[in-house]
Amino acid sequence: MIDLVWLIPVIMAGAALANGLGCRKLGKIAGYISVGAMITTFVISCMVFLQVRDITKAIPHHGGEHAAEQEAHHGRHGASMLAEYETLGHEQQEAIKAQYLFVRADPKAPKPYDTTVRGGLGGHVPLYEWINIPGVFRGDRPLTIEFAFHVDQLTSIFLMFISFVGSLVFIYATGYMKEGPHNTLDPGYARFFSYLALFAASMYTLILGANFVVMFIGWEGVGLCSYLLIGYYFDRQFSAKLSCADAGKKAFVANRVGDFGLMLGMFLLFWGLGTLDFQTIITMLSGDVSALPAGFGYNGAIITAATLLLFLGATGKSAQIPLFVWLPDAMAGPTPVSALIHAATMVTAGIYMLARLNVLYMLAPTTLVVVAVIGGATAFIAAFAGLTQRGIKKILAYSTVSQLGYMFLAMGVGSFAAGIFHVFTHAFFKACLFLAAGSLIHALHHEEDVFKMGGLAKKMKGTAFAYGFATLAIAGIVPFAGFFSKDEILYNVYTAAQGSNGGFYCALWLLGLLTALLTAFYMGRSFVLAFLGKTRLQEHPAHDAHQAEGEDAHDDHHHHAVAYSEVHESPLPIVGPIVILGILSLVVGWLNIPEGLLPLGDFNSLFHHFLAPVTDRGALLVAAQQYGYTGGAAPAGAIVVGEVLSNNALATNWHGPELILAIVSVAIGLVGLGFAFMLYGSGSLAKSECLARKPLLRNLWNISFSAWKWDDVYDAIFVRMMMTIYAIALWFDQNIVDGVVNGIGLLNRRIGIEFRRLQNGQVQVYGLVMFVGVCVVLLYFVLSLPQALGENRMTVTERTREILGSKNVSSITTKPVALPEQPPTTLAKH
Amino acid sequence: MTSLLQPNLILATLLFTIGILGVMWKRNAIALFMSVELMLNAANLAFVSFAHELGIMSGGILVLFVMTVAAAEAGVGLAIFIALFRARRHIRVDEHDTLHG
Amino acid sequence: METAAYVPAINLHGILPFISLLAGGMLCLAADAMSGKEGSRRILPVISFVALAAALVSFLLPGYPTGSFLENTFYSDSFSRLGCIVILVSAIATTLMGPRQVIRRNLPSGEYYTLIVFAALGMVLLALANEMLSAFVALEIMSLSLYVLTGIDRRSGKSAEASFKYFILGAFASAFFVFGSGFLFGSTRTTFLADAHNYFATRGGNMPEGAEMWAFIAFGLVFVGLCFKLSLAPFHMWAPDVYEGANTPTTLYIATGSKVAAFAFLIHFAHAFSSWQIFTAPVTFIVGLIAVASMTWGNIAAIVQSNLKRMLAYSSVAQTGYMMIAVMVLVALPSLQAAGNLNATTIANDTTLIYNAISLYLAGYTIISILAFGIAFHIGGEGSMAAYRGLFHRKPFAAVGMAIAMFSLSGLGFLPPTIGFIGKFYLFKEAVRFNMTGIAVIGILTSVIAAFYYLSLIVTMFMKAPDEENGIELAGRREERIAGLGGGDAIVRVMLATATALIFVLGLYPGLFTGLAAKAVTTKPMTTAMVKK
Amino acid sequence: MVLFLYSILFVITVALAVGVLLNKDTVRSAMCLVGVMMCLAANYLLMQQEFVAFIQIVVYAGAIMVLFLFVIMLLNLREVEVLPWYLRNARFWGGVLALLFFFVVGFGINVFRSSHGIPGVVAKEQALAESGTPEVIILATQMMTTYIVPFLLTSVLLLVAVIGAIVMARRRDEDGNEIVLDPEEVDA
Repeated sequence: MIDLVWLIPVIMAGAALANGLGCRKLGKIAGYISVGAMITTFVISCMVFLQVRDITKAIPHHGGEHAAEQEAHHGRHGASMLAEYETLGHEQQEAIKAQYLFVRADPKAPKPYDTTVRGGLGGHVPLYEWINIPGVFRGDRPLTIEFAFHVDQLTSIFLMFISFVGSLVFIYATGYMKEGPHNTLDPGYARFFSYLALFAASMYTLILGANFVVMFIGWEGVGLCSYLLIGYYFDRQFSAKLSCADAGKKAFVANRVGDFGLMLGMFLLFWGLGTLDFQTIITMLSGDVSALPAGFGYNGAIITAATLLLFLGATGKSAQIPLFVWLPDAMAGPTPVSALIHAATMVTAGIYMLARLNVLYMLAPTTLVVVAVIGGATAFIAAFAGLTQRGIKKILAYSTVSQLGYMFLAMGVGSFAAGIFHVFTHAFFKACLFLAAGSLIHALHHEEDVFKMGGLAKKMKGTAFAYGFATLAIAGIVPFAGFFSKDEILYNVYTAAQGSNGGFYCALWLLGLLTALLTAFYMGRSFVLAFLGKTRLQEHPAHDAHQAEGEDAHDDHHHHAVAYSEVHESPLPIVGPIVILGILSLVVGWLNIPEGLLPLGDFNSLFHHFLAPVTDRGALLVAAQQYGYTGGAAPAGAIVVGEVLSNNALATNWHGPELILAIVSVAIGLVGLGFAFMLYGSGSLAKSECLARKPLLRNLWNISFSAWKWDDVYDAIFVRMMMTIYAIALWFDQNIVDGVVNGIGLLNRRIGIEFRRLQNGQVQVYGLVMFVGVCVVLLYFVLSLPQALGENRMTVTERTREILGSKNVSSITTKPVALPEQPPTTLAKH
Repeated sequence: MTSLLQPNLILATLLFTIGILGVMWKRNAIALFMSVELMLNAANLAFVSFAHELGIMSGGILVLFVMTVAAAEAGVGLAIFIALFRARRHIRVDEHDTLHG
Repeated sequence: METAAYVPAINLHGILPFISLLAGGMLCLAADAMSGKEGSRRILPVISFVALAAALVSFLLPGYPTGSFLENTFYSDSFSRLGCIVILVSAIATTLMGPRQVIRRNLPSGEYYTLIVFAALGMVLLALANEMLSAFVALEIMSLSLYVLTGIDRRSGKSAEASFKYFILGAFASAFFVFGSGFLFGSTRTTFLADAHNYFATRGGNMPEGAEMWAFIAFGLVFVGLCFKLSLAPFHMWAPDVYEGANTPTTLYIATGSKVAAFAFLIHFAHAFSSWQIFTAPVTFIVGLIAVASMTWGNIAAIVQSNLKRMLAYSSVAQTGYMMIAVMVLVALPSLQAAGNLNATTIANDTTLIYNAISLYLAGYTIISILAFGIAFHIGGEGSMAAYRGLFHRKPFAAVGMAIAMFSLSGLGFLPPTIGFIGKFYLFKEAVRFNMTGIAVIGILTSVIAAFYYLSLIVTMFMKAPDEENGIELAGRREERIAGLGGGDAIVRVMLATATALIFVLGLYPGLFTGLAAKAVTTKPMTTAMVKK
Repeated sequence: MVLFLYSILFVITVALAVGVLLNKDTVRSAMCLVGVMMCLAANYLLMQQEFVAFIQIVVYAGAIMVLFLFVIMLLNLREVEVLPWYLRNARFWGGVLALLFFFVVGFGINVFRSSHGIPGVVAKEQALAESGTPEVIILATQMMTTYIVPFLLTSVLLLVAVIGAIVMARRRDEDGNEIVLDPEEVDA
């Protein structure tokens, strides 16, 4: 099945094409096509996943029973373990080194987890050689770019949840994209599903790509589709300032900035290593260090620069500081789009890339610090902004940014698997939240303000139930998915704080805890405001509303208040996916229960064990290098060494703090939720308004509501500052550059206008110009002939003289030259 | 016998040049097209004289083809002139400059 | 003679496309005569489509002959065969747009489709021709059909004027072609290019004096005639006017089919001379000069255009200029080989690579043109820019398609990669590979200039508000509505979507096309054994 | 003798060609062109190409030129050409370039000094010629063998020409209505 993985993007692209072709004619079928395609890809993804799982299981563990056992019992690797290792006594360290030497001395050392090395798993799916340039760039090194996909554990996990969540979202969209009292299809129904399918195809390409270029195709495709989808209602106004089309543009531009960084990073890597293939890069970096170009070692300058640039790309796609501004405005798209973008796709791209390149990032500790800081700061800032928002989708948008911050925080401390696990759980509960919000909005006819809702739990039981589950999950309450993933991130940050730079990581940890509190609060707030307490909707429909409905039936995006008694649960295609996702936001966390909380034997840390071959490579490599490994014959040997080191380091792992930390974070979550319930539980807004009147809180409220005035800051930076720079540049331009650069542009136009004048419509002028060309061609040919003939032939003047001098020419004969045998042209064959 | 190749080629070139001049100078589309015919005739002449010089008796074959093509071109071309004349009431080539720029 | 009857060696498969096209054209005429106006409007597109498709299929069938066939008159190599395929694709695109065009302007459908099919016949013949007289006749079949197709809209004075200009200049250019053929005959004693090739190969270093000069003049004159068909600067002056005046399907046809045909023949023609060593340097220079002239002139003049079809005309001038880069490399190969820069064993391989680059570029150019002209046709408006203001807000798919076409034409369609980008990339790559960095740099610089007008169209479509008065009710839409033309619409849409998909598919997987070229036996390498001077 | 005849012919041909160029009256131009064609026919006769000469007169001078004259008369185009000022510049440069062209090509036309040697095919033909086979038979043989393909193609060409001429010259469309310009284009 792995070899057929290319089917996945192709199927989606086919669906996109079919829908694009059929356009309006298809009607409902458009939705079915896309949903069908998506479910098909889900099935394929499942099969791929199962196969990958079987292969992972079948790989023999190295280092005997002991190591395998240990391996099974811990879930955490990386910098945190390295930190733990530092604390070991001298004797223990020596013992580990001895073991390391032993492993290294054994030439037949098994190659565990060689699955990620090209060919090991058969996970490399080359389709064809795409670009092959023999020895033009970088001396004689050929540039070869394969169009290839790559399947490993990381990919298969991503495939699974993207296709699953995606399928549910697609199903949901078939219900959601109907409007008005008669459930008429949205006029752009087919177009919408075409975009959606294309979006999924791009996302699949992104995660399947075996090298930067293929990944970048998907990366750009996702950007393009997000532009199209966010700007889907291009004729509507999104907010006072922005139209939906503008929101699309904003997303596009912010992403372009990031892409610029990504491209520079790519070029830098290519310049240094001469390849863009992920596995080759990773193999090279984990190979002989001395063979690498300068700047590619541990904490090398180039690798740091490249990873930073790549991270800039990730901040664009995954909405981190400084490029997160587009995400809240991405709400302008239809709700299924928001769910898709925020939960399973697009924003996870940055996380994915970091995890994919964890070897690079582990080799660049400086970058990791930046990643951690950006992640932590984004998590906090976005959570703070989420506190006071009124639009339900806005709240969710900021919560996404915040959760993404968590993920980057996890990666910043070197626990990539934890980051991925949070992506995974987040995909479920965030999709659930968005879809439930969409259900609300749908039921309330485009009312998004939570202050105008309330008491809806009675009317919309399914939605409320799912939203509640997801809220508990995101708040980190104990058996729910979010608890396991978030707690693990915090735990990893905490362990990082035990090593060097403890204070710094400790601060990050505290920030994380604070964010958790805020998260619980604002999510609780949104739930309470929307579903509990007394309703703030009108109790009964007003008369004019009835009339309006009759008259404005076609005007589907027109807001008109819905009375409480009119609200009813959304239809099955909408509620079904929500409820499924709600239940899943309870259970998916159980895939990765740490032993420290609940010893379950083999069932502990399933997720991590599965991912470890990919995500822990970097950590293992660094660990190995730290203790003298400088590369050797088998790159996999390095991994073995690191593995052994880490396992030994973990032998002393103490699970004490894990439990305590878990209790702390659950407590924090409960406090946040409780506070929200206290403040808003009654259904009236009086308490909160009362609080908001206090000066300090008022100011904070302002900061939060305006999202730290981030847009204004951008205005200041990019508009005002740029205006100043522009003024200077303008002066420079007008006075100095004008003559040169602008002049060329003007010259082009000027010449263009001259050409236009020449093209005056008179056929004879055309003939004349043509004839000029004829004369030039012939003149050149005639003049170049003597030169071409060489010196031993007559010169031009001689020739001329001879022409003029000769009269009776045909009498001069030269020796006839034997003619070649040529394919007879005529009747000679008879 | 004296070879007529060189003078004939000169003559052909001269006729060809005159044809080109006609294309560039004539205002009446039909007269202009007659100049093109002159050019084709010049090509014929060159071909025949080459063939004669080379002793290839069938050199006239090109003439037949060029003639056919010329006839076909004349048919279509004159029809186009008629169509243009019907549309614009004249066929002065330099005054048809609606399409320009 | 020994035998009573002369039996030419006929390869039936080789002439199958000709037969199919000829039969198609005749059937069109017959069907038109037998059915009424409405009937022929329905039947003829089908007949011509079937004929063209049959011809296309017979080219694609595995057994299509390679090498000389039909009395050495034609030479089929992978490049010319791919050229034929491209030509037929463009002819099919033209046919598919036919029904709407016929209704829009109330054209005589019988002649319209017949001429499309016959023009395709002429193009295919020209692309395969390896003999000057056949080439000339084929060129004229193609040209006459296109002159008439250009002027077939008798209700439009512009159409008549365009036809008139095309005809005058075309006849002028073919006179050069004939004169050149005469000189080729004079210097090599044959009108068969294979024989000429042999002649140059064996006697190239020891030609009778005078014959050398005639050969030079012959090449110059024929080359000029072909440059006209290829609309290379400065022989392109007709192109903008004709593109503007002709109906859009015909414009597409002229811009793609006739160019590809002339290009394929140019390759055959240049190949005849390629065995003549002293010839390569001047030709390389002239071809390079014309390439540079076309790239700069085309792109710069396109900037100031206010009519889309004119803009595309200039852009196509520039695009052909880019193609000439590859021709330049191709003709320079033997001299590079002679200078010891290349080794003889790799030269066939190198030639194949260059042919691949050209065929990819040609195919890409054709597909993109089909998309661009097809959308211009689809939305109506005949090229006026007013129709494109804020197009995204009225017809998002059309606008996105046009944007893709523009991105692709500009070669900016970097990621996701489009055929336009890959095509240019391969061309420049070949130029750089053979140390012709200068012309590649000029190519890239002019592409940058070109990006300006391509992008400004995109800005017009996406950023500007629609011009309600001029933009909405476009030319010809009313007639179509009256005729209740739904079916034609869908077909055109399918065609456009296919073109869009192909732009990306071939961009992602150029091997799909070049692989076809590689499979199709060997392309003639542009060299043979040299005769020492 | 031949050379003398030829010289006269040369002068007359050029004079008539110049007449085609300079005559302001289109009909006179056409008559001059007919004269040029006659002269060329005479030239062919000097080269023993009797059949070609005959065809030249019958088809070219006879048929094609009559077509020209017919159209001139049909459209009543016997107007005197007066060159507008804006064409003069182009005319001047056209003249200069034509001169250049003539010298370039004229220079290129060198003496033909070597006997080429006749390739097998042609040798056979020459043998035919020497055996007294009439030129027309040689032509016909070639037409039916070597050049059979272009010969067949001319039929298609003529068919295309007929179709084209009918389309472009007809007065009424398929419905029998007079073809008139679109209203918005009448002014143009």
